[in-house]
Amino acid sequence: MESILNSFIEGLKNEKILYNRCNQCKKNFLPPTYHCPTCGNDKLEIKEAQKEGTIETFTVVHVAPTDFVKEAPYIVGIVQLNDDLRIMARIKSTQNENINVGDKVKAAFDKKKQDASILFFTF
Amino acid sequence: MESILNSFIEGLKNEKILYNRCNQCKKNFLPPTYHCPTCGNDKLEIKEAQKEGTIETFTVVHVAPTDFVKEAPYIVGIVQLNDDLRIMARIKSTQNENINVGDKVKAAFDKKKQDASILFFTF
Amino acid sequence: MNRVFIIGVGLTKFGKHEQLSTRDLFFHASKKAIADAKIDINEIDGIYFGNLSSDRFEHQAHTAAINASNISFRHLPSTRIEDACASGGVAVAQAYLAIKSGLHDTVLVAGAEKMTNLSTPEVTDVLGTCADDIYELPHGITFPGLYALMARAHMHKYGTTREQMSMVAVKNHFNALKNPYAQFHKEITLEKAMNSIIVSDPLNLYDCSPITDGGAAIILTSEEKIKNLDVSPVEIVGVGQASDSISLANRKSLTSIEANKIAAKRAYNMAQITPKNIDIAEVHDCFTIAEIINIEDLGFFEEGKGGKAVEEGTTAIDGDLPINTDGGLKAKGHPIGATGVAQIIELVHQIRGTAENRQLNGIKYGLAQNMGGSGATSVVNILKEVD
Amino acid sequence: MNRVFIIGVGLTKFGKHEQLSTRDLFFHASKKAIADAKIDINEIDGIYFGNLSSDRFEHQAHTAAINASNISFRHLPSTRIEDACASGGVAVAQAYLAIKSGLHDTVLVAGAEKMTNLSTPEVTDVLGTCADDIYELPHGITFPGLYALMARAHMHKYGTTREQMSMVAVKNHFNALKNPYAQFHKEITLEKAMNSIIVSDPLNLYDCSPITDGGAAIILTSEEKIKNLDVSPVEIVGVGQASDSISLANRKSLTSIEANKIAAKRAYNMAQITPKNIDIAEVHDCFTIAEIINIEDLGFFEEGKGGKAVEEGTTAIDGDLPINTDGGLKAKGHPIGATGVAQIIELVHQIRGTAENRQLNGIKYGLAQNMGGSGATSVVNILKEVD
Ligand SMILES: [Zn+2]
Ligand SMILES: [Zn+2]
Repeated sequence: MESILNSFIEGLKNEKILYNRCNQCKKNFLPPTYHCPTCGNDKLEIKEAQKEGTIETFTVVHVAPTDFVKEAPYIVGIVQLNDDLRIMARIKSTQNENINVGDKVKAAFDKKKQDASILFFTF
Repeated sequence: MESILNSFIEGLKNEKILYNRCNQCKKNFLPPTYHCPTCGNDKLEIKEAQKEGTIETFTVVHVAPTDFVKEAPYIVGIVQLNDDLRIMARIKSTQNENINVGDKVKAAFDKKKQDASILFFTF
Repeated sequence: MNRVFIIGVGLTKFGKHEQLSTRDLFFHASKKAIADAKIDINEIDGIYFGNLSSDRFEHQAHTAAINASNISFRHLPSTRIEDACASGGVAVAQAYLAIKSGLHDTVLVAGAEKMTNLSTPEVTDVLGTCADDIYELPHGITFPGLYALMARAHMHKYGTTREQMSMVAVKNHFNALKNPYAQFHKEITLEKAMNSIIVSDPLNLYDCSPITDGGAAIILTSEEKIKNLDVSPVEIVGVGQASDSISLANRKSLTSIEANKIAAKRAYNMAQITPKNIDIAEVHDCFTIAEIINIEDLGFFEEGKGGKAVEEGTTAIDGDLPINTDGGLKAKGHPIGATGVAQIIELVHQIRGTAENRQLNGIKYGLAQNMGGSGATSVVNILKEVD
Repeated sequence: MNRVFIIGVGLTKFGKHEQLSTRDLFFHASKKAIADAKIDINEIDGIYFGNLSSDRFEHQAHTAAINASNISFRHLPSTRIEDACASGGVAVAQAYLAIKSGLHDTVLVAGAEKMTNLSTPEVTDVLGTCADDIYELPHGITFPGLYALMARAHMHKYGTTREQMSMVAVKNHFNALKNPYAQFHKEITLEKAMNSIIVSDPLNLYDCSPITDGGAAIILTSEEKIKNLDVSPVEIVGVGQASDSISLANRKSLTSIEANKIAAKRAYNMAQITPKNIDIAEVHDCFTIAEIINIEDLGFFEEGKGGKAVEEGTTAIDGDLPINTDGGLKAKGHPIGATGVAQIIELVHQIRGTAENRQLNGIKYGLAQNMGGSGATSVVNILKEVD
């Protein structure tokens, strides 16, 4: 058996944001899952999301967890991609002060990382 | 509010094995507790157990937890004190091979420790 | 079917208890609840215990059994419930089912958490386990951060203001002044609440609930049993629980919490009432924006109007719908496993008339909403005065 | 009152699953159980999840909500149960109550644990949290150590032998040969079992259950619902749970487990049967001595005669009372949260006739006994063939 969780991370390593579409009820799932949680269908299409989106919300983290203290302050946002898919990731910008909800951003990939933080967004 | 747990450890620091006796239903509790779990009485007498007892069972720990690896193999036993009270503690002996259930042991106190391991038994 | 009643409540002081462990917090709260119910220890048939993580805070799992044997020698069935910060409210719901099913007559439900023995970064790490370790935590997000994401979305969509969020903090600190069990007894000004240090923009320190040690316990019993008792029972008439993706980005909305709406609907349906029937509510204000979102999700105010309701004083202790009269998580404190049980205790006091100098008049229905993580678990319990 | 039935079961292979997390293990087992029950995903009303410590093993709490949203978008109430190694069996008991109470019709109960990603000392530390952190762990005791203390006491009091303990291991390894889901498929000789390395004297490596990843799930439903289904249901007729001091030295006996006796009595009373009615049992053989003590505590054999019963073959798969026909924790594996659910699955297979090449004839009543720590929690579930 293989973990579906790994397929998402493997996708990021290949610079792809993978998601599923259920061909029965047409729902989209990001990250990919084993079966459609609406209808139970497990023949799900694996698709690749666009690498551009808009910032739906963001925060500037000042009080960071231990492992991230050196990076603070930093921005974490939720970005709306195509097909009504949303994803959380860092937003990296040299102009922290001028970010707004609705701004267009594009996906970038930090191949030195091994987890979901491979993905981040930039302007 | 003070923790009843601390009173037991404080007792060990003073070379005392403290327990409770319920003056309503005459039950004994070791370690001390806040109220009698049989009748709910919370006016419990604090008493001091004898410092001698007999080994009711013991084990020689060969595969030890990380923090205790350097001490292995070592003996942990359950000792029967007076008033039908039992207590777990290390049994320290130079002759590991010759320990038997029923052996008489006496309490000793390692003041360098800060937790229940202050107490151990020797021959 | 059996009806289920609350006949006793007990709380420890919330705050920092250097000397006390979870065992102590459980015991003190439970002993008080048993005394308040005027029952004998041997009348209890079972125990439910809400706790997030003694595992991490105190290197101790299997706490349900420890607590059971400390309170009684009768080998009571004892079960720990963990649904993140909703553990306490879910424990109440489980105890309700145990009585409803006919298995038990009288059940002790307690929640406790010992948190202040760890450093703030360590506590942040433990609480972080309630968010998604695969899809969220690698980005360096925190709980203030997750609620900040919701806050900004809410501000953007509805025009909710920074002032309105701070007004939640001011209100709850004010309410806590009259609650002797609250962690803080410190009135704060709007100016002070608005200008505290930023934790995760747009949330500042006064938007966040504190790190707290505390225990809370209640006694539930069946209809049959209350006949012989010398106490004022309060009935549990509605129980609703719901879940969602723990990953915020994967949820339907960023400005409301779907699990709240569904849990509330389930509870209202069981109680056969609507939000209009509720006279008082305890809601899960782990962050000020959470209180604003929750009072919308529960149907008290239209979506986007929660901030306005706070601003207009509707949710103040002397308003039309008093919210968090005990100070809420914000000012009473938030010992995770105890929180959902403590909410019920405030409702019991207000309904039966033992809320002392914060007592309100004419409280018939009270609602408690307790949620886990950024809203992936929500549990709503509705209490009613016994006619 | 409502009667409660098991209509579907699902297991993952037990063993080492490098690629899989608890989420995966939950999902695979649950999906199989749903398929086995031949129900639609949307017929499930609620979820109970038994898990000891994803908190420690995977830095993830709030797992009930994660699992619920992975299997269904219907915002199911989902509750994690933790009672140490009895978490799975207690989750089954809670689900039983949820249906019995009338709140739910159909409930998914799953247990899972992902353990092999940590090193053996780390796993030992996590499991250690099920013992008493204040009164036991400071002495350097371990779980093999706690059961070794019981083993020596049992040997001293009753003359139970080293051979008899090894015979439990030999029997359970033999049974596991016919269980495709078992971790080990390796017949062992008595000589090999007796001469493996000492872990905590008098227990050796073959007296101990292994570190395992695995998931198990079952579907429970009400009497009303089974009428329309195309499956062979098995009824849950007895549920009993009990607790005790988690500190071994503070318990009444070192040679029997009081919580077992009381949980069993409660379950037998509910089922209105005696131990003589039981045709097959799954008991919690985390260590070989535990199987010997458990079969005495459950009333199958007199105190002190458990070792003899094993020696005489009474508990072998072709004996009068087959114990752990699936290989038990010892050879099937012991993924903590899954264990209690997996025990139920073996009973369901044996009762409804789907145990394949280990199928026994004439099994009417099956009993599962699942315990936590060194016996501070015990839960007994009794299953019955539907006439
Ligand atoms: Zn679908
Ligand atoms: Zn007494």
